Amino acid sequence: MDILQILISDSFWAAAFRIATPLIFGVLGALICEKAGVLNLGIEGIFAAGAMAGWMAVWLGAGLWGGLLVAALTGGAFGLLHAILTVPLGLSQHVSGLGITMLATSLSYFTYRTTLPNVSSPPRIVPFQPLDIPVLSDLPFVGLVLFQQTAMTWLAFFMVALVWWVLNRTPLGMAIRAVGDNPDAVDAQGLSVYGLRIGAIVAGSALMALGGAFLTMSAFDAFFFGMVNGRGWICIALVIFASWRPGKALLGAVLFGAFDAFQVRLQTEVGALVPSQVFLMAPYVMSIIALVIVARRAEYPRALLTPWFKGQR
Amino acid sequence: MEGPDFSAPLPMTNNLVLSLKALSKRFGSVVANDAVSIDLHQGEVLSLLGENGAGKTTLMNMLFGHYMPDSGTVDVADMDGNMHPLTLGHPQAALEAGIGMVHQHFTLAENLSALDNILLGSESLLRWRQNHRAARHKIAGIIERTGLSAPLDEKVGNLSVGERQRVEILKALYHDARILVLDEPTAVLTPQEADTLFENIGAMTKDGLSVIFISHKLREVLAFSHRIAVLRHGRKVGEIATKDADEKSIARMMVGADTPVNPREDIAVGAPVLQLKSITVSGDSARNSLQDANLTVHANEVVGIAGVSGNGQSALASIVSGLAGPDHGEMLVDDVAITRFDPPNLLKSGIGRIPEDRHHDGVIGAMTVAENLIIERLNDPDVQKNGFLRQEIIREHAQELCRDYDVRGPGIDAQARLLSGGNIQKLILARVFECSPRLILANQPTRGLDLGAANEVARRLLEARKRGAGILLISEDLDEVLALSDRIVVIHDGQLIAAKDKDRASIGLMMAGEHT
Amino acid sequence: MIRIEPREAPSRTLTIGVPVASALIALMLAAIPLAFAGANILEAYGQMAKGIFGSVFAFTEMLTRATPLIFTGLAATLAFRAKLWNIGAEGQFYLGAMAAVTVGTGMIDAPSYILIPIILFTGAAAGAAGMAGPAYLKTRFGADEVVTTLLLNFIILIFMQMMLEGPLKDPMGMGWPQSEPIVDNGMLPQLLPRMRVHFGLIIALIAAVVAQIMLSKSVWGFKLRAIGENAAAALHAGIGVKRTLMGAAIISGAMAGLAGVSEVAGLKGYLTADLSPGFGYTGIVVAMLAGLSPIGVVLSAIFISSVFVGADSMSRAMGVSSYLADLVVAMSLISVLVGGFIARYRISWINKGVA
Amino acid sequence: ETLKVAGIFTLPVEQQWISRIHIALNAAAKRGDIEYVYSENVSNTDYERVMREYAESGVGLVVGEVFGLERAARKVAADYPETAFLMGSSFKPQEPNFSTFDNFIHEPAYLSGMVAGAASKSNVIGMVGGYAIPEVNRLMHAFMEGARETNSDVKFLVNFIDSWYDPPKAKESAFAMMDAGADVMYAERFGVSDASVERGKLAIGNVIDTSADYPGTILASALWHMEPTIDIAIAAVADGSYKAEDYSQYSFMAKGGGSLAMDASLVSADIVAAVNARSAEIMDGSFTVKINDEAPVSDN
Ligand SMILES: Nc1ncnc2c1ncn2[C@@H]1O[C@H](COP(=O)(O)OP(=O)(O)OP(=O)(O)O)[C@@H](O)[C@H]1O
Ligand SMILES: Nc1ncnc2c1ncn2[C@@H]1O[C@H](COP(=O)(O)OP(=O)(O)OP(=O)(O)O)[C@@H](O)[C@H]1O
Ligand SMILES: [Mg+2]
Ligand SMILES: [Mg+2]
Repeated sequence: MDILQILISDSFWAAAFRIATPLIFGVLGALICEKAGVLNLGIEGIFAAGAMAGWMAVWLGAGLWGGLLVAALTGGAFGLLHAILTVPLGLSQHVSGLGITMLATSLSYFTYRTTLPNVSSPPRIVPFQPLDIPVLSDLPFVGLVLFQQTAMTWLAFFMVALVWWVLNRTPLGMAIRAVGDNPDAVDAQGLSVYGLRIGAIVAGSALMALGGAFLTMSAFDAFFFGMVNGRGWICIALVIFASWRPGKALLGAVLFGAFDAFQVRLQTEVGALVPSQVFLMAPYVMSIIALVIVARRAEYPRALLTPWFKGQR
Repeated sequence: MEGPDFSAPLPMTNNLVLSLKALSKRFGSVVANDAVSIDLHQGEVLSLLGENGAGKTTLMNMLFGHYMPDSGTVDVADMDGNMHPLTLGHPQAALEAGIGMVHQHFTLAENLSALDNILLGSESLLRWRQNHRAARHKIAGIIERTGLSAPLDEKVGNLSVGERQRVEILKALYHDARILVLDEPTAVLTPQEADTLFENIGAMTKDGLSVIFISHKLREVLAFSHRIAVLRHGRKVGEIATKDADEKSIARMMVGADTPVNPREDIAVGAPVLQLKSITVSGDSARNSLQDANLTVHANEVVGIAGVSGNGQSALASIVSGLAGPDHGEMLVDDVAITRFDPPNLLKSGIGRIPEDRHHDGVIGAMTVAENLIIERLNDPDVQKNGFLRQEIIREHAQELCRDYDVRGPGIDAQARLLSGGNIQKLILARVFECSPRLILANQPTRGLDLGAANEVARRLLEARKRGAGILLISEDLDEVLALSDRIVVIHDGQLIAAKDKDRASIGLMMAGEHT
Repeated sequence: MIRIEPREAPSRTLTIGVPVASALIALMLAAIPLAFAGANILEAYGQMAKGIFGSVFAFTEMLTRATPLIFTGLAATLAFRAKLWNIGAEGQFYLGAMAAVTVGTGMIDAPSYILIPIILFTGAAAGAAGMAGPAYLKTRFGADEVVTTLLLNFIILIFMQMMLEGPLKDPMGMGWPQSEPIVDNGMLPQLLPRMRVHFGLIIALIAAVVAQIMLSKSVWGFKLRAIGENAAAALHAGIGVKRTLMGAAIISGAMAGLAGVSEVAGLKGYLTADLSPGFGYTGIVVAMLAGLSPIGVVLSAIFISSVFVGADSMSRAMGVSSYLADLVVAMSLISVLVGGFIARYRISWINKGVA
Repeated sequence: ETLKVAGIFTLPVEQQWISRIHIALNAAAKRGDIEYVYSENVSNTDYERVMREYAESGVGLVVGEVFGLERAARKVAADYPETAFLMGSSFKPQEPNFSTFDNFIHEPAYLSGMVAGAASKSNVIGMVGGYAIPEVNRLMHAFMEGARETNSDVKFLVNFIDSWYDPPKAKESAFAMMDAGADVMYAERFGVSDASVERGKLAIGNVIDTSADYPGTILASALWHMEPTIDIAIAAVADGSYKAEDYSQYSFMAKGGGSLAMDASLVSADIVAAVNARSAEIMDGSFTVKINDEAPVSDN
């Protein structure tokens, strides 16, 4: 297979979308938080918590959708903690975020280990299966690329559309964007800055947790330590790459997925000639290059990282 | 449009619509408001006066729910004219009671369109889509009634300050305000714009709107209000019907003493200190462009640049302060052509700058007053030795400057952000004048300052002129330009046109782009 | 409605009492997972104290673990003061370590007093280069440094693995991807016999003091703070913003690089791909806990290290999962953060409605 | 008093290599031979401290891996001559108390390769590894040798995912190889067998036996049994005869440290016979599987 053949093969693009799915959830979650003016570096830990909680809920009998709900609630809970620390208390968003990552990760691991002390390989669940929609999934190319993905990939697509709609077409979205630009504007119109920000962080964190849950409930069927493996951090990078737009977030995630899928294929093709690490690096290098190209046009939420206190100037 | 007659007293039979009762507020040790009571009647325009820091904004912020009063109550009339106590501390409650507020500092989200800013908070957050059509219809009605228009679909970030000001007002009116609070609404408007605004507002008062407006410009206070209330050091020190007031009496009420008038001596101008020759800057918009601009400023001369903001002033200021270079043309300081446009180089060639946005470009709020005073001369051996700051000398120097320039505040070791706007401006003046610059670029030097502070700035500028400096004064306040300048140049659409004489009306027309 | 106001002058009891109280609260929080795991809580606390102060060994171990955190904490402090968000200390750490093993494993034959400075310098330079890149991309193209430094962490880590399987690989390492050991002349001296604490700690302390003095007393520090607080005003006042930013980036990267040098030349002796258990990221926490004060970084590094070492040791003594250590660190971090807030601000509840 | 044994592992105990030690120690504890405690996910920086803490607390035998800190670990062992250390290591034992072991299951890996080579119809076998370290490399090479014995045309695709624990990523790597024609997968990491199940391909297990989780997919697995090593060490410590020794041999098939698990229902009878014959030769020492620690690369 030469490079071109790889790029036009349906299995390659199917892989790209699969790899992209958790990133889509994560980048949307991070985007919502940042649109409201709060950086959420808790994402890496929230991924782990979502992966652990969702999987464990299914294993305990909650069912797949029940598991997703549990994952989202878990993510939302950590989001709430981050929100309380950074919004009314106005503490450093960097530290709080990294603290949440530490807390969520270690709590998930500790809980897992304490609940299942004597397993040498974790119990497995029956994960989401590829949808196999009649007719559509038999279509050439798109059949495999899109219609044989699991329900979670479609949920991710739906979330992109939903988040786009909410942010651009609804009063709530306007309020969220405004609170990330100038909280005084929101306050002066009688809306609650705290309420909007806390709500956005909780919702965003719940989405992030779904990204984690994808790893244990769709991409794989069990929880492992360290399996998040930096995916959360990638999302933080992708948000900026996406200039805080949901559509571009989808694009960025799929692009990253494509880089990764391509990297694996190239490694097996020409792995003998080039050290494997060169391929592993590729997606990150490409992301930086892409960022440098789009950087000038990025439009920051102006109030990002700036806490706001009522009655203070 | 026919305005209301401010010379006639408002019939006292008009209903009371708002009553502030003994509102008090402290911030730490500062008593911002001390038992202030004010009444407002239907259709009345009340203007609230006071020096910087007198407590005007604080009072209005309590009315609107931004601040929670320490004590006191507010009663507001409902649609039927019955007075009810207002729930304090909640902007939402104030909005529902029909109070609209235009804040001293814009409260607009720059990433949203003007329309979305206006709509913000007016629709239920649970709606699945905005109702733009109904909103446009309603806004069109307001625009028709008031003559205030703004580009609704443009992002606020792309609007000029004047346009933003109008969006702010539309926003308040959109919420069906029956009581409108305007905190220094004209600080960034041209005289014509200000006049139009007040005429429009006057027209609305005939429909029952009641207005409180805060301003430092006595001219408009006298022309466009029924009643004047004055605050000093947080206390209400007087109330007077506008028809009984004049500039002098109000000033005395505000300051507690007569304010001196700045003497402006005639001096022969010296050699040119600044020459712009065919300078062209092609910015991303007219606001940031200059076309073939020629200008000379001599020693002992004040050249005033009059114009509506957004006509190229910022491009001009950027060039002269070295933040950007021109695309074409030449700039000479003392007959030496400038080749490198960067702030340190222009500082070295003797240009002192008073920036337009003093909080953003003028001071570093989180650093101390003393530190802000030396920020432009870090390489000076007086200030540093072997790369280390000479703290003792710096502090002494700061003490001295603060005394000389009357910079008042919590002291030289306090953060500069704690100073009031007027004192920040004095800090910048001290820093600039201390280096005895050949040329002073004074960009909107008195914007938002009270009478006393503005007088002080003017006095210092005239003093520098007398000493031999050339002064390039950029201001939207035509009265200020007229009062201080030896020559006036009008800026419009990136072009500089010399005014023939100091005639208010004809310059006003030139500012609007009509050549005579 | 909740009202938050800065305290005018925080009282002495508050400034001392609150950190102590928040540390105690953190310990109380730790009781929850301990109880969940079925351990005797009082005994656990005793074991934790023993793990930090129980012996000279325990105490020096705590200092050993604090050493790289002081460096990475300083790296974050110096960059963050200029509002340059360097999240890449982890990568710069490894660049420093790689440089150290490149020059320190026999390439140069020199006595200690020459070789050690060379190793320190190259390590610092490599770390500096690792941050200069993102700073350049930021000043030249406006590329956000949070992203570039974050992504560079991955790139550098992978690059290092490539080096460890290539040019840097120890031929005597039995195929394991690790570098050759640093020659004896290149190793930082131990401070106490039989203890791991090494000269890197002294360098870290000196670096903290120097950083403190430079920040508060030098023109360079002045410029750094100025651009961090208000870059527009600094630019207007004639401060070379880009230059200062590059300077901050270089010093910050150098500090992170020194962390790597100190770990490899002070402690481990050779480089493996798992030299750092996240020192770069923890450095950010250390710096922010210290309120971006260099001297404060020393204290907060010691705090974080104590909690970790103590809780880790306790988890073993109590037979509880060792993931407890990270959990207790995270909980302490959050309570200290909140505690610091309470010391600085007055929080009061005011009832709704008419006052 | 029962012997106290401590395990110190740099990764979680689910990791395949570590799980074999953990299981053997747990089994000994269950029998009542020892009292077993462990610390997992100990970073290299902390490892030395943990070793000392256990040694100080009176543990009789410390088991773990010191690949990342050979020198430091040996220093600790020298400081505590009363404590026995049994460590996964690439180097020689050190007198008087530091013994070494490693997963020398290249023999069953070779046998599993024979099964794989015969099973591949496309003549392409995919191998997904974590990191290219000797412990992984030697098994891959042995496996490849075995495959070439039964199928001289076979080609190998090799991929390292740079993580011990990222099953989704391992799965993607496996899918990529299947796209490139692989029909038998060498499942060094979790996730690879799952990919085989989803695509209806075959897989060869490694170190642990997961065939029950993937019925019909795992043809054979090269298994590592740490029980001989652990039990011998425990006995030696208990009777005071413990000394520095190379325990590697106890991972060999002949000592019961390695074995092949084969699903006879999926492998043709003649291959089963060939494998059994080879197995017997290995056991009696007439056939030696070469040890090659170099990083394997894809054939092209
Ligand atoms: N949020 C606040 N925190 C602390 N002090 C405040 C705050 N708001 C106002 N103050 C204090 O209240 C006093 C009154 O300020 P205010 O803004 O009401 O003055 P003002 O009359 O509006 O002045 P200006 O004419 O310049 O707008 C100030 O001197 C200041 O000390
Ligand atoms: N955040 C704050 N915290 C404490 N005191 C403040 C704060 N902001 C302002 N002040 C106080 O407010 C006083 C006046 O501030 P204020 O902003 O009202 O001045 P101003 O003249 O109205 O400026 P401007 O015209 O630019 O609004 C200062 O002397 C300072 O003590
Ligand atoms: Mg004010
Ligand atoms: Mg005011």
